[in-house]
Amino acid sequence: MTQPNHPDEKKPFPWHLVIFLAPALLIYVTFSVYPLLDTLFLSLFNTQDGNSTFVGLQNFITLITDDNWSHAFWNALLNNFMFFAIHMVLQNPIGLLLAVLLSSPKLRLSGTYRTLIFMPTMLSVVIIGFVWQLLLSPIWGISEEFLYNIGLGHYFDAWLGKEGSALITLSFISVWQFVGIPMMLIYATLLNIPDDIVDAGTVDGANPLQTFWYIKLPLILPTIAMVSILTFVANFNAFELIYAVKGALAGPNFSTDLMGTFFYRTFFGFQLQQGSASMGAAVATLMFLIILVGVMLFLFFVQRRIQRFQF
Amino acid sequence: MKIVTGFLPSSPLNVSKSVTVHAILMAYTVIALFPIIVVIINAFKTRKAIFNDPLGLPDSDSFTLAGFQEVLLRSDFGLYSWNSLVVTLLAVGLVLLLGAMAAWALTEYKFRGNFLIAFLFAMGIMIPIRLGTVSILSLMVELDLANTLTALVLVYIAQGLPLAVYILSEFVRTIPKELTEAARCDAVSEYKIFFCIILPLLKPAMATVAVFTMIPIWNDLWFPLILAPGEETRTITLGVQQFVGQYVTNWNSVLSALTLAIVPVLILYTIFSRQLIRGLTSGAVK
Amino acid sequence: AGTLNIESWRSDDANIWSDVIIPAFNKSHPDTTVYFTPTPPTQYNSALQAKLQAGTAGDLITCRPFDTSLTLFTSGYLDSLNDLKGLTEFSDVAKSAWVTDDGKDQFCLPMASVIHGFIYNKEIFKELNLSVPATRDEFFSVLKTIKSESRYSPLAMGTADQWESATMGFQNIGPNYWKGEAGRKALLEGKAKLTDEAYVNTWKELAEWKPYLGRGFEAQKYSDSQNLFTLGRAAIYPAGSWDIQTFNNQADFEFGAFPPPVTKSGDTCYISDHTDIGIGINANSPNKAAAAELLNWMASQEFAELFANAVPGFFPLSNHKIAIKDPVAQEFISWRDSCESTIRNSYQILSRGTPNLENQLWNVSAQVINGTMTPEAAAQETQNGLEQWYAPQQ
Amino acid sequence: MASVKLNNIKKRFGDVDVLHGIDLDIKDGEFVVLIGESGCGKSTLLRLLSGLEEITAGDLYIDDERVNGRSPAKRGIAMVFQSYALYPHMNVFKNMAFGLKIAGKDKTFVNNKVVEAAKKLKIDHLLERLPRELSGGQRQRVAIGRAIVRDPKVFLFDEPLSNLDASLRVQTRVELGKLHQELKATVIYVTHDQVEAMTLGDKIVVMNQGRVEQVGSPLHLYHHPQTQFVAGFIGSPKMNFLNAKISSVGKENTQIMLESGRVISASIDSSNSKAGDRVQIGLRPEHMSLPCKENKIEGKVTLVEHLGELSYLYVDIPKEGELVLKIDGDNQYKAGDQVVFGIQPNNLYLFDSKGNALTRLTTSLEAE
Amino acid sequence: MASVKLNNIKKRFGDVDVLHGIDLDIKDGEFVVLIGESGCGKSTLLRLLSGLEEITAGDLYIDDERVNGRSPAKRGIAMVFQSYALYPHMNVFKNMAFGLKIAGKDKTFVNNKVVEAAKKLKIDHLLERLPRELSGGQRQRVAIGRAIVRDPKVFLFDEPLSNLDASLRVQTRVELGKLHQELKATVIYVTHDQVEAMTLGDKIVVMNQGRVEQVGSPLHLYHHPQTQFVAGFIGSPKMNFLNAKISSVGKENTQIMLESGRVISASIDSSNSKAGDRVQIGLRPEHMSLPCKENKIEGKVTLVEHLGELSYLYVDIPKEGELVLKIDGDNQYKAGDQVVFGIQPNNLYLFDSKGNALTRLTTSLEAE
Ligand SMILES: Nc1ncnc2c1ncn2[C@@H]1O[C@H](COP(=O)(O)OP(=O)(O)OP(=O)(O)O)[C@@H](O)[C@H]1O
Ligand SMILES: Nc1ncnc2c1ncn2[C@@H]1O[C@H](COP(=O)(O)OP(=O)(O)OP(=O)(O)O)[C@@H](O)[C@H]1O
Ligand SMILES: [Mg+2]
Ligand SMILES: [Mg+2]
Repeated sequence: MTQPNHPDEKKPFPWHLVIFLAPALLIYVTFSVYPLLDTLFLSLFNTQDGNSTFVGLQNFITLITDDNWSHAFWNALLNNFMFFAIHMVLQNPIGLLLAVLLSSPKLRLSGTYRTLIFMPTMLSVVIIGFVWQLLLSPIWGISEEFLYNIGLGHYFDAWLGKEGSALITLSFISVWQFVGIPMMLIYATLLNIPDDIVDAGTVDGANPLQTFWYIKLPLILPTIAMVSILTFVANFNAFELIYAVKGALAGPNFSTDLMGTFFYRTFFGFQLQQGSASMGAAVATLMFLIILVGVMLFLFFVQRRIQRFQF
Repeated sequence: MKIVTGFLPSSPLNVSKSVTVHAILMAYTVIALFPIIVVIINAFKTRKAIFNDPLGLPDSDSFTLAGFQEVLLRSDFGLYSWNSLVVTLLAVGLVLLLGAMAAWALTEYKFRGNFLIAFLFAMGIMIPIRLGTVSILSLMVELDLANTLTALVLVYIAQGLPLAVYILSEFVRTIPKELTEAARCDAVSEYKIFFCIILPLLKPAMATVAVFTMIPIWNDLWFPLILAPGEETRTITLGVQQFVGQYVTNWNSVLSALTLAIVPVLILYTIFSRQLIRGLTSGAVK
Repeated sequence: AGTLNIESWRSDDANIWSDVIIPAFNKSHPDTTVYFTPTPPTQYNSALQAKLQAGTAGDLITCRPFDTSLTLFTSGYLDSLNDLKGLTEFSDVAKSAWVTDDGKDQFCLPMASVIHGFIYNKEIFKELNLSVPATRDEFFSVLKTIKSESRYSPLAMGTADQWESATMGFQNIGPNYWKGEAGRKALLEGKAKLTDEAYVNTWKELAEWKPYLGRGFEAQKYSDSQNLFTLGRAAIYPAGSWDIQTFNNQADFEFGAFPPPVTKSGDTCYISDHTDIGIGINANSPNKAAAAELLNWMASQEFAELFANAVPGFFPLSNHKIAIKDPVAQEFISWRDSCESTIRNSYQILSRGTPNLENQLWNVSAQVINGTMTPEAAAQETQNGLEQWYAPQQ
Repeated sequence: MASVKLNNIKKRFGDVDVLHGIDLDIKDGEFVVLIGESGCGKSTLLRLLSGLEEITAGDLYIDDERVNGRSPAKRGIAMVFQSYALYPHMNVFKNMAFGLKIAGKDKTFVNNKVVEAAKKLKIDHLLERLPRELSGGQRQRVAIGRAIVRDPKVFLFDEPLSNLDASLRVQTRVELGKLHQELKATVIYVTHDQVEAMTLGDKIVVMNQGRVEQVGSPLHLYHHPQTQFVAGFIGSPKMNFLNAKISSVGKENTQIMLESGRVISASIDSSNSKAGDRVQIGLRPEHMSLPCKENKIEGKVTLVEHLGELSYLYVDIPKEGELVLKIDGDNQYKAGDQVVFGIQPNNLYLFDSKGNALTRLTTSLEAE
Repeated sequence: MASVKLNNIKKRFGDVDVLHGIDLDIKDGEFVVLIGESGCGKSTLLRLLSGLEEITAGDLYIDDERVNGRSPAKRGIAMVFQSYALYPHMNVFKNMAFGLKIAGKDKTFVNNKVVEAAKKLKIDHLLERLPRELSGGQRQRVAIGRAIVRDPKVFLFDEPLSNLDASLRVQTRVELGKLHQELKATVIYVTHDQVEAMTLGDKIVVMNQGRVEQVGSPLHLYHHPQTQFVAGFIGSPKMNFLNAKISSVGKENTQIMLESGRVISASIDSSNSKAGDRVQIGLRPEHMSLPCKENKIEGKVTLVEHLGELSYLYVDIPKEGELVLKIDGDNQYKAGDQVVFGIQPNNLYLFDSKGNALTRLTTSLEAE
């Protein structure tokens, strides 16, 4: 809303505006916007051999066409989509299910469940990565023993070590860690649905399943859409878990390589491989563009169709 | 949320329904907690016992505090925790304050550039600040802030602001504008309006922002490593990570270190969690 | 005088530095305060690079061998040490990992080398009545016997971290195939190819290891392997000599070591005696004089003896005669006399381009052991990689 | 349509008894209004009837069938909520059709039903709109339409007009009255607006703290409130109460002494009381006449509210308190004036110290 | 206290003209009510007066000082919002004291002021409570208290009672009236409840789509509405309108023919019209008498609403439309009855085709 201004008296300079905005803007621009732009800018240069020369889009062309680079790039991108797909298929539905259960009327202990289930989300990847490696380790044998106990022992395998299963396993771990976020957000939306509307559905003869499907679900769709976009952004920025568990080489045979790890290797190098700031910046720029395009597509095709409802 | 029923709902249909709900939630709670509990249990066991009976509780034979001793003697865990606490609290506090101020300015006042600034902040949600590491580091060096906690705090503020501004703006919109108008009629200055009226009303939203900002800051490994790896400025996550690297085979020390690192974050979480759901349900993140 | 910070990836050694080495140095140099500030190995390179670029790195930089450090030097982050008098204590071979290609500039002081071989659990060997294998056939028959007992894993190694496959596997047994330095030089000069029999056979042998590795070795990490061995659950451990120190701390049984077995008894044996750690001076250090003093001290007999015994398994590269007390370490160093030494073949020059040979070796070696790639394919892929950028191989 | 019978219905939430045994007989086609102060349990009772809340004790019969445990869907009831509770994501048509669709009804059948109901409620041009695109009154009608299409045996309304503004409330109230005449449905209607209760109800149930205080036709409650609570609830502005003492008892006439010592007479049977009992006199604002003959009282006007055809006079009676008078609009009183007014003995109400009414003598008109 | 003068005040939001030149003179101590349909610009006008919104054109004087550009703080006004706008995190005391505290007033001064105001409003026992612990009526009083303590020259009220329930609204309205008598403050009061307007206002300003339709005392508006809009707005239930034609003009008496051909006479000056002009007759529900002499009309009762002392009769007049009658409660009409009623010629209103009223003959009482 407008601060009323008064043409008759001299309009004073809006100092309060400056004071409210400047600190945040200053810190944000200095320590985030500027460094990011600086880095993205780097992608137009070649910094190898110590001095930097302007090369235009050459780095991007190399990245996409040169076999050495493009192979790794497409592989990482594909894996990243896979990673995202698994989150969409698992994390959000599980979050939804938990949120729905948590919001059941008159549920006792719901606060306790909520807090406990949110716990993994609070922990650092260092801890998460280490713990799950232990649990899934064939040497320690916790998972194996557990599976034997429920009669599925022979299905056990060194999941984290197999090309076919490593990425999926890591995705599961990530889902396990972050399921609390969709859960919380959806739960909050569910709490906001007025009881009356649900009661009206009940009186209209809808059973709980129908109530969920026809009434609650459409009303939490906007939240689910928001959660999806957050998941997308987070997944395409993902790095820590892979790095903590599989290292920067994202083995076996790059089967767990994501854009994040690919960027890391390129930018900082790895073991005997030298890092290249300019190529790294090019990867970063591409990551940024992918996320931007993804978000835009989403806003354009999905968000527009979803209406928010006032109760 | 009203809890109104007696211990058992009276109709059999309801009983079976609520048993199912509890069963599923309980099962998932176990899944969520099991790994954490395994870590904690084993932190109190000898190395042999960890291997031979990973799920067993420590008994008189296997119980040991050696891991904790090692951790507390071999590394300055107190200092690390303190550093983490200082950095996290300062950064979260400033993110909240500056974020709220910016969110207020962006939603309450119309001025040229309003949209542009809001958009600039929104972009920050999408791009990981880590991409700018090298520039950030050079900047910190120029400002003579390398290896200081200040550097970390500044970067974390920059990292946390976009989401904070976004969430808080949404929330500021839900504050009835009559409140500010009433205050303006009362001759209250714009600053006082913000600090005496808006800020107290933003509390639940701030709890939400605090939790979402705190998690990545507390757990961050990257910037402490790059910006402040010195012994004096080491944070707890970095400390643990180095400890894990250093004692990678000494599992009961590692597990003890992990256990020690879990504790503070849980304390912080419990401080905020009560307000969290209030913040979420009062419309900030919808 | 002043304060010195040492950058290192050897977080394992943090206690030794603070408890033993620094106090010893301070005896002769009481007014220099030294901090040993390690970064975990996996993050060392990137963190160091970032810090160097920003000018916040420590005064002394622990040097990876060859190109990694060479780049630091050519980028101007490391000082030339040509004038350092301590350097005279080292042979040219020892210094070779840290000189420019033209041999003009020395930029790091050699600190230690590591030797590859196998460490075995003496109690298990005794229990199963096994003797130490000298030839490949003996090696595999020992493995077979252990496996048939089935109580123990014959070999403690995993492929999850990948580097073990390359370092403890390929570089460990390989020199016997490609005849040490001769093979390595031939590769450098373009006279040999990675598709040659020697290399393919190395991978073939690695592929044969698979049945003798523990269940789920694909997800087994380095620390898992160490634990398996020290807990007495595995009989043989493809080792780097640096493991001795860990094992001394954690194993409550006697263990011994043997070099990589040869084809038939009497063959010359080759070992990987890899120049692994050097130390240089940060070109931007405000305290170069003190740094140089520390380096000179590190070239001394005193340091060599301290270091070798404090960190058994890291063998000083200086010319001083020193007594190593640890029996297993003694065993390792004794191979220097009985066998021909060489260094890892991917380290010098060959990992300069894209794709990077070392990284490729990690990847393909792990895959060969996992059984997801044939030895021939591994050879072909690495050779192709090399041919893409390395002129002598084109 | 159906009859509804409540037999000692009780409800407790946790430790709190909210309804303490409600007995009620509702005839087929009757329009019953539940009225009472906020929190007295009106909504709770409605929710018990609908099956949304479980009955703690007692029996509920719809059409002579005990339906205690039955699910809402199977009770043949429809409910209109105070907030309307329209599904915000469905348009008007879908909102109205939802119940039928869930019941698996045939498409053309649903269509006909909805269109028919919409026509009846004059919302057939709004069928495509979403609830948020409707005005309050329109939403209200959609909510009723949603109830109608299901041909329920009993309609339950929970303060359906309280979210409308004054003029719309009047208009919708009239429409509701007509709709009831047309549908001849059994309706149970909760409100705390006494005008709604008076105008709509065939029968009014006055509730007080989880109990039924009195049941009766609107006029019966107006003329013969059993308790002071009911008397105060029915009529607007509220009945005036003054403290008094019985000075002489009688079967046809009672003399009452006010605090100031004034004595007035009332056509009330006080044969069960005795002289000296503390009582409260009830005076309806509309019953006090200014040119007066009997029971004269004088006081000073403190405020006059002119509403056009009538005015409210706020009169301060020394030593008694303040009374409200509702008088003809053609007057020129203003604050400060001294007035004398009176009240006919048969227009007086009397309540004993427990709040129970003393029997008034019945005039022929009020007999029914 | 202060006078307020509006001189051709205009407001436009972007492209939309919301106020089209408002002229208004408000005397010191006057209670002025702004009334009009939703969206007609009442709140906007209030916000212009308070300084929360900028005046597009025209002059605003408070106490003969032009204050157009002045900030809200410096105008000496206090505003009470429809939603009360209490600071939810401050208790009642702090809410009331906030403005004074900010102004740097001395602590005991603030204390006295607040306690005094709280006593006046009977909320002195609530000073420690938070707004959410208060009932609607109490909140309302706190909001007023917050305004009072600042001793403003002008009070601005924006529908302060619309969030209260019916009985509380009546009660608070009375209190507001008394408060005004006591404070003798200048009050500008927005509402769309005509009862509030009639009872509270010294002067009522009827607004219609951004224009002032008529200004006058409540009774003047009731008896002499200048337009059909005003006539329909003042009075409850609403005035009935019927289509008609003038059949013979006259200075004292006009004959009007209804659609059905009935002719009725009205004490209205139609000398400016001519026979055959289309007009609308206005009949107030309270003016139609059942035992009648003149202007007889007959119809069928469709609905009766009994409110105790009075009843509303909804009567369908063949070929004319439906009328509402407000009659005495002592009646036994029911739906379906045939009734004949009449209306006195001097109770009729007449509006020409543009909605302007034809002059009614004034009775002595309505003179003022
Ligand atoms: N789910 C519940 N749990 C506990 N107490 C409840 C519950 N629902 C209602 N109550 C209590 O029961 C009493 C009656 O509530 P109810 O909603 O029936 O009142 P009401 O007459 O409808 O009031 P209103 O006119 O304000 O709507 C109140 O004291 C209320 O606090
Ligand atoms: N800030 C604004 N921008 C654009 N139009 C506005 C704004 N504020 C009000 N209007 C428009 O001005 C007109 C008058 O609004 P206002 O709020 O004054 O009506 P009101 O008479 O107070 O109505 P109500 O009785 O519903 O409160 C409306 O058509 C409204 O849409
Ligand atoms: Mg209710
Ligand atoms: Mg308004």
